[in-house]
Amino acid sequence: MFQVYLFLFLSCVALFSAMMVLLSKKPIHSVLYLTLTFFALAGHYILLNAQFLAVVHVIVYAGAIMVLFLFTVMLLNLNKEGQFPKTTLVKIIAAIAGGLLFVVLIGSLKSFDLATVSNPAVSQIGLVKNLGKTLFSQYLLPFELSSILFLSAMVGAVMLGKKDKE
Amino acid sequence: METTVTQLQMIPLSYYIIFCTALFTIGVVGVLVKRNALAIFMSVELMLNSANLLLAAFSAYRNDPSGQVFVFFIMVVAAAEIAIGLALLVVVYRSSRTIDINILNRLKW
Amino acid sequence: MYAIITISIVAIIVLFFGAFGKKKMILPVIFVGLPLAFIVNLMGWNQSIHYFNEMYIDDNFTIAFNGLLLFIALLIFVFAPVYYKSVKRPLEDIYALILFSLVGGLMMTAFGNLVMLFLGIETLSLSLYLLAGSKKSDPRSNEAAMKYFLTGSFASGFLLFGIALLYGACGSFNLEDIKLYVIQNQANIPAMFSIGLLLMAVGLAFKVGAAPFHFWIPDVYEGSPTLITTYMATVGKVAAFAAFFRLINSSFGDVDFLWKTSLIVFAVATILIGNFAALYQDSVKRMMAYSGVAHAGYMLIAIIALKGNAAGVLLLYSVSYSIATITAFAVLMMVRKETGSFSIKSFNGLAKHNPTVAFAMTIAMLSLAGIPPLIGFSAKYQLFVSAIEQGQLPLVIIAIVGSMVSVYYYLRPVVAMYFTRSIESTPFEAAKLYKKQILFVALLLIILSFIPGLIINLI
Amino acid sequence: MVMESFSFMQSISFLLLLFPLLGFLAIGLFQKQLNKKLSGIIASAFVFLNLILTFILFWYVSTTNQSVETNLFDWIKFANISIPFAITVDRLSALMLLVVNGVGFLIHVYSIGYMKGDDGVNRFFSYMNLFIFFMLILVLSSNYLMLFIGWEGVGLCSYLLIGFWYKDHANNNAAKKAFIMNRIGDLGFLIGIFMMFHTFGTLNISEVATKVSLMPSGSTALLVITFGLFAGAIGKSAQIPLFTWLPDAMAGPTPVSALIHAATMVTAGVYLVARSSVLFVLSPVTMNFILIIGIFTALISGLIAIYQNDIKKILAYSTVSQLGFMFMALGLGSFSGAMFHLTTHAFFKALLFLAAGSVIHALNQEQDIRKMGGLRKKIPFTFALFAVGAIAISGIPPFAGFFSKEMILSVAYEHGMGMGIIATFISLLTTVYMFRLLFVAFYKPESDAVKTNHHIHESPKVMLIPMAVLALLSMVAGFVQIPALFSTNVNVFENYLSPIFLTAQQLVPASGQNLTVLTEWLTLLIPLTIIAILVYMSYVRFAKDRLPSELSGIQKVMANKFYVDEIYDFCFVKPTEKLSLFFRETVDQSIINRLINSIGNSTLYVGGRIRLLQTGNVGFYLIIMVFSIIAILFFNLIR
Amino acid sequence: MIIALLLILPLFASIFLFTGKTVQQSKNFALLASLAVFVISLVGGYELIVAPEKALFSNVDLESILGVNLLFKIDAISIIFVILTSLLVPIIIASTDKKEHRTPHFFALIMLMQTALIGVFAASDMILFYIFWELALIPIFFITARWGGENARKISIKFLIYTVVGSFFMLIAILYLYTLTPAPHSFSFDSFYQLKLSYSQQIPLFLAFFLAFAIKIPLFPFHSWQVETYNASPVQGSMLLAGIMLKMGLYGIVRFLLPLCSDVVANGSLIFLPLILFGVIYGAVIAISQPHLKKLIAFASLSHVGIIALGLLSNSRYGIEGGILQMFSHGVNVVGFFLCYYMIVKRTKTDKISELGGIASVAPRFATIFMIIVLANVALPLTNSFVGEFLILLGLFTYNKILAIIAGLTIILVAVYMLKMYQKIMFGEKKASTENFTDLTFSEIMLFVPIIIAIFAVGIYPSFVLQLLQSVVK
Repeated sequence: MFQVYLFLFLSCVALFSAMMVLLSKKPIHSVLYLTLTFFALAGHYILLNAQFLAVVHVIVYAGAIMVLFLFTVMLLNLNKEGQFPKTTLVKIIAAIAGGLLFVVLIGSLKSFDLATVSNPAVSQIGLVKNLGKTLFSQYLLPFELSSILFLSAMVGAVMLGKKDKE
Repeated sequence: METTVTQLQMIPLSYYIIFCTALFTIGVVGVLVKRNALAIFMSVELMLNSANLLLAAFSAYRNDPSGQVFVFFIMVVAAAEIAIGLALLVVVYRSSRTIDINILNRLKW
Repeated sequence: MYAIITISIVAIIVLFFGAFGKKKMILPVIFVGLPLAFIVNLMGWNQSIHYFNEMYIDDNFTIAFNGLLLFIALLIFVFAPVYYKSVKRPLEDIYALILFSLVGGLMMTAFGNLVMLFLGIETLSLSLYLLAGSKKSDPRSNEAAMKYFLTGSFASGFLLFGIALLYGACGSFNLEDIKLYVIQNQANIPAMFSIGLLLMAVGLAFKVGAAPFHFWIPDVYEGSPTLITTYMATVGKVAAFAAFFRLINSSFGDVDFLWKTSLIVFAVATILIGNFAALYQDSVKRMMAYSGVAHAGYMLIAIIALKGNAAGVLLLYSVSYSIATITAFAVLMMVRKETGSFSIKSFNGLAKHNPTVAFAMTIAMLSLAGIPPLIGFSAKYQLFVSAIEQGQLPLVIIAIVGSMVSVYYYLRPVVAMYFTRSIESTPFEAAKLYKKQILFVALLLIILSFIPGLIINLI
Repeated sequence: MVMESFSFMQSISFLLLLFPLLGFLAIGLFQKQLNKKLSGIIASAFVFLNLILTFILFWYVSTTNQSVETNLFDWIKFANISIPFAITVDRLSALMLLVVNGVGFLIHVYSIGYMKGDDGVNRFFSYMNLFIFFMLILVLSSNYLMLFIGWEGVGLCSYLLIGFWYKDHANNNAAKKAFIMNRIGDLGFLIGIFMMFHTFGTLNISEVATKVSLMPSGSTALLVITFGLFAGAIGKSAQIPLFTWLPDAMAGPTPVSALIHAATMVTAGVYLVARSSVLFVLSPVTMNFILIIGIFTALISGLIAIYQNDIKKILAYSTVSQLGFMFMALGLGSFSGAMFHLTTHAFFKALLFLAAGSVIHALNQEQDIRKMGGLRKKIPFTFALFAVGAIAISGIPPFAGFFSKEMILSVAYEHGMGMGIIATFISLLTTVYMFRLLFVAFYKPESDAVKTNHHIHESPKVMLIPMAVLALLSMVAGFVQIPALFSTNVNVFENYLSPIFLTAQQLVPASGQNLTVLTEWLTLLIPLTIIAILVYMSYVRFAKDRLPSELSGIQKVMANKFYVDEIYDFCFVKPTEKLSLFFRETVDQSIINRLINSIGNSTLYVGGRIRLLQTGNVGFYLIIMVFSIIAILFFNLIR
Repeated sequence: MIIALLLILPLFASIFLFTGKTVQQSKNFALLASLAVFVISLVGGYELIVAPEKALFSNVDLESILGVNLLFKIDAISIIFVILTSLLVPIIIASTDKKEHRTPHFFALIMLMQTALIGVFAASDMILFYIFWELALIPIFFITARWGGENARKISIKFLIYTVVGSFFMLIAILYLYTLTPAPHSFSFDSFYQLKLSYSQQIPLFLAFFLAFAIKIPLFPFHSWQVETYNASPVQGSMLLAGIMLKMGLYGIVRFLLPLCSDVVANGSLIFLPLILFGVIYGAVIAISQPHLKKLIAFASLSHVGIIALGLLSNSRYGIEGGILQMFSHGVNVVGFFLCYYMIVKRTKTDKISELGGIASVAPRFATIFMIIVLANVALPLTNSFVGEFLILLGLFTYNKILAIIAGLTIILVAVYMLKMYQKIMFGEKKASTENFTDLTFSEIMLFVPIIIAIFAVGIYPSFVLQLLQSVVK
C-alpha cells in the first residue's frame, strides 16, 4: 500500500502545483510551480521503474526548459503582477470546457478493462539498458531524424534571434 | 535501484489514467484561461507531460519499451518546441512590447 | 528514404554555404538537389520496401506523394529568388528551414510507425512556425507565427494524448500491429481506443486545416510571407493529408464507424465555412487561405471514401490543388510587388498590361473552382464518384453546394483582371523570367488537365 | 419531294398556285429594278392566266362532276400523322376560283389605274399576287391545315395591304388590329383542327366528312370542332364579336378593300363553314349559334352603317352586315344560298368599292360623304356604276342581289315566319344605308369642298372598264338561280353545288314547312314595296337637304359603332397593357429578380457572418477547438 | 471520323486564333473554319439521312489517361443541333463589324464555344457531356464580360454563377444515376437508358435535372439572368446564347428527362406544365410593353422556349418531335432577330423602340427581311416555326386540352408584341435617330440569306427533319 500512498501523494503534489501554475499571478511563480510539477512527475516515473525517463525528464524539463523559461522571464522583464487578466466569462467558459473535457474523458476511459493489460510483477523495461537497445535498434531512424528536428529548431532560433543587418 | 520498486505495479492503471487526464485537463484549461503567452507555453508543457506519463505508465504495464522510447522523443520535441516558442516570444515582444496574446488580432476576418 | 537523406544533405550544404557567405551557390545546390531527390525517390517504384522495422514504408503511395511534395517544393524555389530579390543576405536559414520541413513532410507520407508520424509532423510544423515568422520586421508575420505556434502546439498536445491512449489500448505504435489489433477486437473496441483515434484525428484535422480546427489557417496564411504561405498551403497540406490518409487507411479502415461520422462532420463544416467565409474577403491572399480551408474539406472526402481508388483521387486532388494554388500565389506575389497590396482591387486591369499572367491566374481560379475541363474539375468529380460509390451522396451534395458558392469568389479576381479598369495605371512590369515561370506553371496545369486518369492510376 | 407525273387537270391546278407565286416573287424580288408601270401589267397578266385556267377547270368539274386532286408533296409526315401538301378542285372550290380569279383579275386591272403614281406600286402588286396565291391555297386545299396556311396567309396579305401606307400610324394600327383579331379567330380554328385530329386522326377534308357522317349528331367533339372552326370564321369574316377590324381595314387602298375586305378574303369564313357542311349540320348547337351570330352581326352592323359618314366605312359595315346575312343563311342550313349570296355579293360589293374608289380618286382622297354631293353630274359614269351596285345590293329585282337574297329569305320563311321577318328586316336595312349613301354623295347639293374643287374628273378607262364588267355581272348573275315562284327549272346554281352539300342535306332533317304560294308572293312583294318606300324617303330626306348635325341618343350610339372599340379597349387592351407593366415592373423586377438577387446576397451575408467567426483572437480559436473536441468525444461516448 | 473533325477543327482553330494578330485575318480564318465545320456537319447529316437507324459513333477509351471515356454518338437528334450550331456560328462570326473593336481572342472564344456546343450535342458519356456543358460557359462569359455593354461585368458574373449553380444540380443527378448503374458503374448514356428506375428514384432525379435545365433554358421563375445577359452581351454573344446555348437545356430534356424520368413526366406533367405555361404567357405579356428591343427579344425568347419545353414534356410524340423541330427553328429565328437588331443598333446606336421609326421608308430591303423574320417568329404558316408550334400544341392538346388552349393564347400575344414592335420601329415617320438609316449592304444581306433559306426550307418541307427524327423519338 505504500506505493499507492506515494502515488497519491505525488499526484496531489503534481495536481496542486499544476493548478498553482494557472492560479499564480506572477510568471515567475508559475515557472516555479511548474518545476515542482515536473519533479512530482519525475517521482511518478521512478514509481513506474522508468529510471531513464525520470533522469531525462529532470534534465530536459527542470534543467533545460525551466531555465529557458526563467531566462525569458528575466530577459523580457515580464515579472509583473496581475498582467492581462482574462474576463470572468472566459474563465467560466474555460472552467466549463475543462470540466466537460475531464468528464467526457473519464467517462470514456473508466470502462477500460485492466485485465486486458498484462500486469507483470516487475517491469524492467524502463532501465537504460533495455531502452537503449530498443532506441538504437528499432527506433534508430526516428532517433536520427530527430537530429533534423533539432537542427531546424536551432537554425530557426538563430534566425529569429539574430539582428538583421538591413 | 532495480529492487526498490518491485511492487509498484500494485497501483491500478486507472489511477494513472485519471491522474493524467486531470493533468491534461488542467493544461487545457491553462491554455484557455491564460493571456500570457509564457503561461500558455507552460500549460502546453503540462499537456505534453500528462501524455508522457500516460505513455510511460502504459509502457510499464505492458512491459513494452516502445512507449517509453516515445516519451523520450516527445521530450526531444518538447525541448525544441519550447526553444522555438520562446524565440518567437522574444520576436513578438520586440515588435509589440507585450506577450499578451489578446493583442494578436491584426489578422482577423 | 533516399530522398530524405538527399534533402537533409542538401539542407546542410545550404547551411554551410550560407555560413560561408556563398550566396550564389545556395540556389543552384537546391536546384540540383531537389531534382536529384525526385529521381532518387522514384527508384523504389513498385517495390514497397519497408525500412528500419517498418518505420518508413517506401510504397507507391509514398513515392507518388513524395514526388509531388518534392516537385511542389521545386516550383516554390523557382519563385523564391524573385520573391526575395530585395533581400541581400544569403537566406540560407530560410531555405534550409524549407528543406527541413520538407523532410518532415516526406516522413509524414511514409510513416509506418506513429513515432515517425509524430516526428514528421513536428519537423514540418516547427519549421513552418519559424518560417511563418521569418519576416521579423513585419508584426503581421510575427503574429502569424505566434498564433500558429500556440494553436499548433496545443493541437500537438491532443495528438499526443490520443497517441498515448491508442498505445494504451493496443500496445504498439506500429501501424501493422494496430491493424492487427483492430481486426482481432473489431467486435469490442475499447473506448480508450476510439478516443485515442479521435484525438489523433483531431490533431491531424488541425494540421490539414479542417473545420472546426481551421482557425489558424486564414490568419497564418495571411500573415506569413507569401512564399511561405504558398509552401504551407501546398506542401504542408498535402503532406498532412497523405499522413491522414495513410493513418486511416492502413490501420483504421475496418473500424470506419469510429471515425467516419466525425470526419463527415469535419468535411461538411470545412466545405461550408471555407467557401462561405471566402466570399467576403477583400484580400486575395486571405481568400486563398479560405479556399485552402474549403479544399481541405473536399480532400477529407477522399479519406472518408477511403476504398477503391481514393488514394489516387487524393493524389489527383493534391496535384490539382497544389499547382493551381502555386500559380495563384505566384501571381499574387507579383501583384503584391507591383501594387503593394493583396486587395482584389490591385488586380484591376491586369489582363490589359499583362495578359499571360492574367491568363495563368484565370486558369488557376477556374481549376480551383472546378470548372471543366480543367484538372480541378476532374479531381472534384473523381472525388465525388469515389465518395458516392461508398454511399456518401448527401456529403457530395453538400460539397457540390460548396462548389457553387466557390464559383463566385474565384471569379472575382478574374473579373477584376479582365473587366475592370485599373484606377492608377500600374504597369505590372514583372521580370520576363518570372512571367515565363508563371506561364509555365499554368501550362502545366492545362497539360495535367489531360491526364487525370494517369495520375489516379499511379497508386 | 415527290413529284409524280401529273395529269393535265392536275397540272393546271398546280399552275394555279404557281402563277401568282411567280408574280409575287418576280415583282417582289425586283421591286427596285422593275418599272412602275410594268408591275401592274405583270401582276394582272398572271392573274389573267389563272382566270383562263380557272375556266378550264370550272368547265371540267361542272361537266364531269369529278374533282381534281393533286398531291404535291408530304408536308408533315411521321408516325400516324400525315398532312400532305395537296390541292383539290371540286365544284365548290371551282366556284371560289371563279370569284377569286375573276374579281381578282378585274381589281388588278383597276388598280393599275388607281395606284398609278404611288411610290410603292411594285410592292402593292407583289402583295396582291401573294394574296391571290394564299387565297387559292385556302380555296384549293384538301386538308384543314393547308386551308389554315391559306387562311393565315391571306391574313398576312390583308395586314400588309391595310398598312400599305405605313407612314401613317393609323393605317398600321388598323392593320395590326386586323391581324390580331384574325389571330384570335385562328386560335379557335387551330383548336378545332386539334380536336379534329384528335377525334378523326386525319385532317383531310373529304376523309373527315366521310368519318363524321357516321357519327351521331351533337357530340361534344363535334361541338368543339365546329365551334373552333366557326371561331376562325368569326375572325376572318368579321362577325360579332370580332367585327371591328373590318371597318378599320378600310385604311388600305380601295382596291384592297374591294378584293380582300369585300369580295374574297372575308368570305373565307362562309366558305369554310360551307366546306365543312357535314360537320356543322351534325352539330345543331353550333348551327343555332351561327344563326344567332349571323343575325346579330347583320343587324348591328346594318344599324351602324346607317349613321356612318365615311363612304368606305359604310361599305365596310355593309359588308359585315352582308356577311352576317350569309352566316344566317348557313345557320339556317342553306349552304348553297350562302354561297350564292357570297358570289353575287362579291360582284356588287367589289363594284361598290371600286366605284367608291373612283369617287375618292376623283375627290383627291376625300372619303367623307358630307363633303360630297352632286357628284352625279361631275362623274356620271361612276355614278351609274355605283347606282347599279346599290340597287343590286338592296335586292331590287332583277339585279343579282335580289335573287341571292330571295334564296336566303325563302329558306328563312320556311324556317319560320319570325325568322323570315327578321331576315327581311335585315335585308331592308341595306336599302336604308345604301340609298342614304347614294343620295348624299351623288344627289345632295354640292358641298363647298366639291364646289371649290375643279379637278374632279372621271376615272381613266382602265378603272372604269373593270367596274363596268362587274356592273354587268351584278345585273345578270342572279339569273342562274331564279326563285321557284317564277320558274322551277332555273336553279343552275343550286344544282351545280348540290353534289357538295348532298351529304349535309341528307343528314339534316327537313325542318321547315313549305309555304303557300300566297305567302310566298306576300313575302316577296311586301319587302319590295317597303324598299320602294324607303328609297323614296331616302331621296326626300337626303337628296335635298344637308344631314342633320345633331344626333339623338340612340343614333349617337349607333354612329359611334355601339362603342364596341371602346369596350374592347377597356376590357382587353388596357388590362393587357396593365398586366404587362405589372409583370415587367413588379413581378419581374421587384419579385423574381429581387428574390434571385437576395439568394445571392444572403449567401454573401452568410459569408460575411461566418467570416466574423474568425475573430483574430487565439483564445477564442482555442476555446472553439476544445468545445469541438468535447462534442466529438461526447458523441463517441453516447454512441 | 466526322465526329473527330467536328470537334477538333474548331478547337484547333480556336487555339490558333488565340495567337492571332490582326482582327480581319482572324475573322476570315474563323469564318473559313466554321464553314468547314458546317460542311462536315452536313456530310454527317447526309450519312444519317441515308441510314437513319444508325448513328455516327466514336469511342476512344482514354479513361486511364483522361479519366473520362471519349464516347461520342451523333444520332438524328444530335445532328439537328450540330447542324444548327455549325450553321449559326459562321453567321455569327460573319456578323461582327469592323467598327466593334474585336480582337482575335473574340473569334477564338467563339470557336471554343462551338467546340463545346458540338461536344455537348455529340457526347454520349455523362461526364463528357457535363464537361462540354460547363466548358461552353467560359467563352460566353468572357465574351459577355469583355465586350458587353453596361454593367456587363456584374451581369456576366450573375449569369455564370446562376447557370453553374444550375448545372451543379445536374452533376448531382448524374452522380446519383451513376450509383444506380450496375457495377462496374458507368457514365455512358446507354447504361443509363438501360436502368429501370422506380418512381421514387425518378422524382429526385427529375427535380435535379429539371432545375438544371430550367435554369439553362430558362423557364419561368429562373429566367432573370437571361434578360440581363442578353441585354449586356454583345450581339454575337446574345446570338450564341439564345440561338444555341439555350438549346442545350432543351436538348438535355430530350436526352435525359424524357427517357429516364418517363414516369414522372407522365404523371407529374400537370404540376409543372402549368408553371411553364405561365412563364410562356408571362414572357409574351411582358414583351408587349417592353421598351427595349433587345429585352423584347429576350422575353419573346423566354416565351418561345417555354412553348418548346411544353411540347417536349407533353407526353406525346407530336409534342416531342415538334419541340425538336421548333428548337432548330427558334435558333434560326432568334439569330435572325438579333441580326436585325444589330443592323438597327449599328446604324442608330439605340435600341429604344420609342426612338426608332420610319425605317421601312428608307431601307426597304431591310424592312422586307425584318418582316420575314418577324413573321417567322409569329409562326406564320410556311415559315419554320409554324410546323413546330403546331405539332407542339397538337401534342399538348392530346395531353390536356385546357393547357393547349391557354398555350394557344401565345399565338395571339406573339402577334401583338411582334407587330407592335415592328410597326413602331419600321413604320411611321422617320425620327432623328433613323434619319440617315442606310439600307443593307450586299454583305449584310448575305448574312440573312442562310437564315431566310432555313426559315422557308423548314417551313415548307419539314418532313425532312421529322422523318429523320422518327427513328429516334420513341
